[in-house]
Amino acid sequence: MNFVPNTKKEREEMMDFLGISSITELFEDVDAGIRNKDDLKLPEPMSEIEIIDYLGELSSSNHNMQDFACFLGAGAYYHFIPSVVDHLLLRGEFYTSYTPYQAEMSQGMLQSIFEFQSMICELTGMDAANASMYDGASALSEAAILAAKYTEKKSIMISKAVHPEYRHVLKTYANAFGLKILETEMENGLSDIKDIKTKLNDSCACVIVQFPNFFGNIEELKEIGDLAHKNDSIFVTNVVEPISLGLLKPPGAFGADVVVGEAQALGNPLNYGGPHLGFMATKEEFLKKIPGRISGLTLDTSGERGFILTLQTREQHIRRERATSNICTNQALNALAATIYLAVMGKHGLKEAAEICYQRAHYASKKISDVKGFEMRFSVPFFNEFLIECPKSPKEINRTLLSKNILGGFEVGKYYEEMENCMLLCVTEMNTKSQIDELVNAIAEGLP
Amino acid sequence: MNFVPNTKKEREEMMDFLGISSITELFEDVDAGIRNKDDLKLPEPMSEIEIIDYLGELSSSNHNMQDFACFLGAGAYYHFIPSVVDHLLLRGEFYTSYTPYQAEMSQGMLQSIFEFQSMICELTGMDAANASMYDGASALSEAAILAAKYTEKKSIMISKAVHPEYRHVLKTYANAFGLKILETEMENGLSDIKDIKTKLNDSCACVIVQFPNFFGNIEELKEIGDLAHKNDSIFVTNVVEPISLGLLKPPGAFGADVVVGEAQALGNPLNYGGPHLGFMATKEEFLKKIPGRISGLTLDTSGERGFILTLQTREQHIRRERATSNICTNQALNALAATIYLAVMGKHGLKEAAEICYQRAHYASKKISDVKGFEMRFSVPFFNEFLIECPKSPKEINRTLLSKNILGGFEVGKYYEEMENCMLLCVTEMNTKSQIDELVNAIAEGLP
Amino acid sequence: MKLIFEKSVSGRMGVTLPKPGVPKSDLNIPEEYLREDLNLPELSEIDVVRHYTSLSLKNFGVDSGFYPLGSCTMKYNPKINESIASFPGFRNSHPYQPEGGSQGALQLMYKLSNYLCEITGMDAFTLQPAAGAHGELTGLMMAKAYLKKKGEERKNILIPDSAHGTNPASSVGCGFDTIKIETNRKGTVDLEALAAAADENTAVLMITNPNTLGIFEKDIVNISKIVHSHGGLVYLDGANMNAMLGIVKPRDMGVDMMHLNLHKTFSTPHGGGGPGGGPVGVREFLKDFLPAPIIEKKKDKYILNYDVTNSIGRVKPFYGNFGVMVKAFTYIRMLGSQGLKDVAENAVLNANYLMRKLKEDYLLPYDVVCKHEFVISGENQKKDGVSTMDIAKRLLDYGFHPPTIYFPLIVKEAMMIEPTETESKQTLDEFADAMHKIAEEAKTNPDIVKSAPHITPTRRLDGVLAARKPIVKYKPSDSDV
Amino acid sequence: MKLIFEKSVSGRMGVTLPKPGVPKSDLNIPEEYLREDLNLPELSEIDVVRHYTSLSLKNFGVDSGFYPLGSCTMKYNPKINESIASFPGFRNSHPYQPEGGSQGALQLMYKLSNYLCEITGMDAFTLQPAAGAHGELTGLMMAKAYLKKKGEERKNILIPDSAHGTNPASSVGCGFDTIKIETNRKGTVDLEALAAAADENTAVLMITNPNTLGIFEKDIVNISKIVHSHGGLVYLDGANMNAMLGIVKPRDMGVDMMHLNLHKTFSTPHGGGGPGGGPVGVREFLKDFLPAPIIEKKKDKYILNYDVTNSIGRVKPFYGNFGVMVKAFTYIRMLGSQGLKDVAENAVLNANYLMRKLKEDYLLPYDVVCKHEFVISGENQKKDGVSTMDIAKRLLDYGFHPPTIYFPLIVKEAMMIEPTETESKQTLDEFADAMHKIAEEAKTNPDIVKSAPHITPTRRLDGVLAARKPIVKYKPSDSDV
Ligand SMILES: Cc1ncc(COP(=O)(O)O)c(C=O)c1O
Ligand SMILES: Cc1ncc(COP(=O)(O)O)c(C=O)c1O
Repeated sequence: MNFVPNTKKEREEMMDFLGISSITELFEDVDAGIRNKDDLKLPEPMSEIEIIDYLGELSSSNHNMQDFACFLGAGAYYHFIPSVVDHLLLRGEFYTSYTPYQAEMSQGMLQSIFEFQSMICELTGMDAANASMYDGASALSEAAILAAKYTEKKSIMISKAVHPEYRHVLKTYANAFGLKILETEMENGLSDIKDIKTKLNDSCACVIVQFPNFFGNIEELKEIGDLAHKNDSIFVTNVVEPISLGLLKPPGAFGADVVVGEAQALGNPLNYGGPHLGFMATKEEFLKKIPGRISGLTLDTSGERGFILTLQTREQHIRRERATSNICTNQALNALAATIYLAVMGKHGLKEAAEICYQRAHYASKKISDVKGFEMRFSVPFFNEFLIECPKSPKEINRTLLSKNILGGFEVGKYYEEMENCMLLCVTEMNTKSQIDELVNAIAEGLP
Repeated sequence: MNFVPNTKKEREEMMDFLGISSITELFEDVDAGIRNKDDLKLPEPMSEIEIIDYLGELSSSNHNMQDFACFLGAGAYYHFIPSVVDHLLLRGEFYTSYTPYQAEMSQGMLQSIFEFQSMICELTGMDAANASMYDGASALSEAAILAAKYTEKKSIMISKAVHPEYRHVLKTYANAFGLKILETEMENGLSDIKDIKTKLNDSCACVIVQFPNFFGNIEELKEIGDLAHKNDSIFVTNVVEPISLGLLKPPGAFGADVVVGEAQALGNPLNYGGPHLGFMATKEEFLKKIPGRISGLTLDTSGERGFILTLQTREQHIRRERATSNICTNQALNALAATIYLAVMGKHGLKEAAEICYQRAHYASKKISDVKGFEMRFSVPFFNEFLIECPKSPKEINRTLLSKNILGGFEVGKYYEEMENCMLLCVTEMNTKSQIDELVNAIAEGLP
Repeated sequence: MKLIFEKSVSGRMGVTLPKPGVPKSDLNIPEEYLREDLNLPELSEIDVVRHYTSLSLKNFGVDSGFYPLGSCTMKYNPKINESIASFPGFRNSHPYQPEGGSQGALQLMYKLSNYLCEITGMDAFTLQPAAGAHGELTGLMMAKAYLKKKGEERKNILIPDSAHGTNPASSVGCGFDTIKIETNRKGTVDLEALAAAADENTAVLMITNPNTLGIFEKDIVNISKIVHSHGGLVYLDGANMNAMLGIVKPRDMGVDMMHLNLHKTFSTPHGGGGPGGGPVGVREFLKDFLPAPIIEKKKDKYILNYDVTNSIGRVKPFYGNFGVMVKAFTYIRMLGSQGLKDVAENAVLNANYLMRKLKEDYLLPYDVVCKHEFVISGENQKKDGVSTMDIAKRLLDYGFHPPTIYFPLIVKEAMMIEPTETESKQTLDEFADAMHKIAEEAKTNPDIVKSAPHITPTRRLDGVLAARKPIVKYKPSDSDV
Repeated sequence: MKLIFEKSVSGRMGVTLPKPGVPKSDLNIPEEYLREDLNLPELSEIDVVRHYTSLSLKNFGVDSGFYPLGSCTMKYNPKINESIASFPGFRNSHPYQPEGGSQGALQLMYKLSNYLCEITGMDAFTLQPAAGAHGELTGLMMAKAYLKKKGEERKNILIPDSAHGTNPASSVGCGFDTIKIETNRKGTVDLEALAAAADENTAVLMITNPNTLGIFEKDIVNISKIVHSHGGLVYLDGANMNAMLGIVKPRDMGVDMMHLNLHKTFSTPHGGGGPGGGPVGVREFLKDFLPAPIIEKKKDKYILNYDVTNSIGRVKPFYGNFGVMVKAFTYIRMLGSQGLKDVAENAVLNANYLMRKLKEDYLLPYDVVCKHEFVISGENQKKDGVSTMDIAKRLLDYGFHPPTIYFPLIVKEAMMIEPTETESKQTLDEFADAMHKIAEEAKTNPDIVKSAPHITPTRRLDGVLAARKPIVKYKPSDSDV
């Protein structure tokens, strides 16, 4: 199969029109010396029947959260996705279109992007948002760059309670962009305010914390924001589990200047890590510094409301080396999923989902803490993730759990040496009480 | 969840407008004596998360052909369905619409029905077809009724080589409609022409055979049709595995007056037996006798081509007791699936599929016949189903096969006592050579 | 728009299939049985996708907007139904696979029957019938078999004149004669007419309640008594059950047998005309006549019982439109008892609200409280030369699907409007607005109504031409009609 | 059309969720951290379905029709890709689940990398980058790290003036300076200009081949030599690889590193602007600089190797846009070697055919054989006062998506047209027809072009207003702008 509609006859007609007798003639500008001599060494082509078989099997050899009680989160969340989301996403007019350059033919995407921006602003308490970013980590990195450019400072202060892989990505970007990273310590599962205070200096373009942080804990945004502002640094808040914003006050209410993050949790499947959905929202004053697409409201020649990509002079295709960012293709369809998700969940649904997550997570944390040898590592308010200190290696525990079709928590020792015996558990509305009880039993069983 | 959008406030506004203070007032015409006193005794309502869990489990407790090598046919076929079919079927404009009574707003369904009719005519070699029937069996029964009305005769001659459950349904209909069934015998897996000749008489409204017949064998349509016509009976051919028509001459070419059948094989999933897709096609002269919807070509007021439900005076909503049939809701979406399927398979695809079915079935039949004790019961040309005589009970063999994830053939003894040791195997393009080889091995293994 | 055939290009391919992969056998089919040509279209996948995408854009469904087609209960079809029906164990299960591997399906059907019994008060259901009309036929076949068993040769089926066309069509199909019962001025069955018609020849009364005027037959208990007193059976056309869910059980109305339309009341999508589901429920004494097989529970196993003493036999191969049952099951389990009652209440509230609004401009022939639907008449507008057909076509310009028109037959210029519970007050208000505007237009600018529709993909289509010179399949020469 | 917010009705619900079902804990979150209000819309499921269904009808995709947006390779997206990407083991697998339970995903990524190596001649690929521009950044970061490791402080990136905007934007992002290389009259890199610009300060040449004029840089081998001779690296922007599949491997052009756009060349849908995939391939000597983790095969197991000596570090959490990779993998495996070559050949044939047809009415600034796309200019029409923007808008009326316009910047009134191989001759002819008609209209009735579009859901939108007074989120008061 090559998905080429033209038949031999049609090709011949076209060649006649061009006055050539073989398509090869169209490649004469490619030096014979470099042209492929052999066929590509690829497996034999497959028909649709065969590929379904083949990839069906490959897919089956992967864990699939539907078959497990999943307590794994740590930046990728197994939440409920109302079936209406996928039904609408699969409309060809959406997913086979591209960036809405031609506004009059793309009002569907443009309006939905505008709605996405509005919802993100509402969730985060910000004034403006873009159409999406690759993921939470690149959004965070772009926020750091924005801050550095805006303040003309070179240091990025970031808490160790921010998702480790986000910090890795930030480091990669910072290396390239010539920025310096200043990591701040933690204290009882929260960003250590004293350390922030100590380390803050004139070179700090921004202060970045995560809310809830990597350990599910609710950072003291107000205090941190005030410190940042007092230092003339931009206060950036990273949100990776946005369902929490159904329950928590938006970062904007604590003075965040820029809120970035990952919105996979909103209507997007896990997809083994991607595509997920980065977002960036800012206060009004940063509007013209935002990277990426922005849909804006305008009028047409007959005075009717419509939407169009706006402030494009920020972007690479106009401004080239002076663009705010190089981003072009983004995560539009994932943003559409989030938009539809938030529309159908609505005000009540999102609040309720957050409440269920909270309640079930706290039930789980209590029950697990009741098991001898297991202890909550921190004693601060958390949302739906919590760190448990285990009496033996989390790896071993996870292996036992797996044999009972339970996917245990994230082994944080991978990224935090000092927490080698700790496991980060995540509970969502997908985890029933009986799943939690089974988890607790399974954990208790394995003990001496 | 009740899927009711109106809020309490809106309901109150509406009640105010109506001058009532409770919805119950709208039910005062329902005698209090018969009104439900108690709530319905139904299980507690489930949220979407819960119902997915619950029915996901129920679904898993069912065999699913994807997990098996399936050699079961006998009127319901596991064929390839190009994924494009379902993608298009899931467009809400199609599946949430109803019968296209309002032509100007329903050109999508009307044109696709017209295309369906045309494709069915092409496949069967007929002049006219309707928009669909419930299934092959009701189509066959309606054909019998049509013949009886048309000829004003009361006997329906039908071959025992027609699908037994179709004959059961026909019997049920015949009882009600006051028709007499005359079953004719088989000879070496084909309708016994001598028996037909002997039994044909003045009262025979029609002669019905299946092509290929229930045993996969290719009936001698020409001879049977000639006999029917010589007797002034209508010649009805039933097609249950229409993929065969990619390879076989259409019944119309042998003089069939009416071709009915089941088109599930064309793009429709098994669905544990339904919804499937009945069809009826006839020669021109029966056009005004056809039951059900028909889409016809016409013009609009500006002279443009369009489609509209036509010849509605045949139908129950106009003609009531004098209608050609009582059918109203039919299998429109299944017909659309078949239409899209045939469009994407096209001339070459259908031929090729038929060829693969034929080749693999014949390979399988040969290999199995090579196993000691197993024999082809008949020695006549067949398409992709064939009857194997087994050295021990087919039930037992099937049990062994099942343990190896092979779904064996249909145990025809259920309906044909004299064939108690026989198994009807079906091979399609979904059965790879290695599946067939495994089947043969598994069969051989179980032998002494 | 071109037909798919007209887009065909010789040699074009839409799929690739695997190689047969087995040693090639010679075709042992006689030459004269082999097909020579097969004029199916030749297209690539992109052609097919664009063609049917475009066709969908010329179609209107509940997902597109308000669809108050009376008698059809065009309610919203929750997307979860579609997702669940396509679970592989449902979608890809073979009807002849072993019972042991079909426990999920059998359990679902068994339970669904029980839920329907609870909702209607009936004692047993068959899920075989594929649609309402199929259910009617099944029910009447059972009635016939039952009477025959009793040795009675009753010939008549009494049918109110407001009944759906399938009722008389099913009756004669079963070899019965039909007797029309008149509707009285209140829009319900005329008791006297019924009493006069009912006699020892009465096999069955087929009644629809609420009837097709949307009015509840408040004398239903008496009606049933009259029929029963003559030894007849009461058959309920349950297509309008949406208004009655959780409110009243047909059994308590005196009904002996009935069908339900899964594709109406239980929100399985209408699919552009089907598939549907028309389960038939009966009282205990008719149970033995149900089509075989029936699903039973034996210990912890669900089984198919083919041994039904007086069974009329099968009405369908296999077990019915299982895929449709999955959706109805999902719906019932998501709503539960209270949810179903909400459905009925809100359907009735919506209908009454809209009826009252439209009454300002249109004749309301039966001005009583309605149930799930109501019938207005375009007779006022007819005086200005604007017919109900014109009004319907004009509604297309306003972006609404028109009501059912010219039915029931007993109302002149009828418009039968069923808003359903899944529509909001806003939508009803918008529709009422459009209807009001059309009523105004009928007075001030009747031509714009008579020449409607104006903004649909085609202008008004000529039904007479289509019937006079029927073209019902593609022939290359017709393509430029 | 109303915004989803404007359809909200207080108290309306779109979902039900399960009860928490656990003993209730008191909220231990400080009061001042609890949300007071959340002004998300309140809607029912039917509202949401209708809203986004309507919005989709105001959008145009490849499934709707011809979409010759140059540089974007808007080819047909086979539906099977979507089906397979939603297999539960792909869709619902967690990036942190154990490696043992991720063998399917890891194997797929491992093999996909190998296929990409074979197609391009590169020695290793990272699949992390989420899009082309992300790939560019990744590649340049590696170049930077590589040069640094070698102790070289090269500052310059040479970029032809026809390059895509992401090239310079990525370069400065990485702290490089850019030097523009002029295009000669044949539409290719001016060798002399290149020779003049390349020196010991040259870090990288970023070249696109075929370039954005759709012309193959026939001097590519020399070009690479020049850059290499100064110790610079050659980076290929592989966004236009569609024209080269199976024809020539970038490695053989002298390329050291490159990215591919899975969402262009490998037919994963563009999703209205994403998600994409921008894998980066490098030659052996750069392998150590790839972002970690990389996927390796150890005996029969696929593993994630985090230990990459000189790795620039992660550019993405987890492993990249896996769902997109599944689609690209499916595509490559369905096409195979011959199928991929067919793609390139037919893409080039289609482009040349269309170019020649349009040349009759439009200025063709570089009149040479093109590859996957070509650029024409509206300068002739401009003389009649009709701009390229006008022509683009007028195409909407003819039902086509316009080409990319005003790019590349070196062509005045540019229209960049990429038909792709999945379009048929008929479609190209129809498009050429429309373009011809517009050219005629520009002469005889320019106003109809200048005031276009006429039949789209909105008329021409005011971009200046949008930028001058930016409104980028819903506020109740703006709703009636
Ligand atoms: C009142 C009534 N009875 C019977 C039927 C027939 O049902 P079906 O179309 O499912 O055969 C219908 C629907 O069309 C109906 O509205
Ligand atoms: C030539 C070229 N280079 C780079 C890019 C950037 O790719 P992406 O949009 O995936 O970031 C594009 C596409 O827009 C392109 O056409």
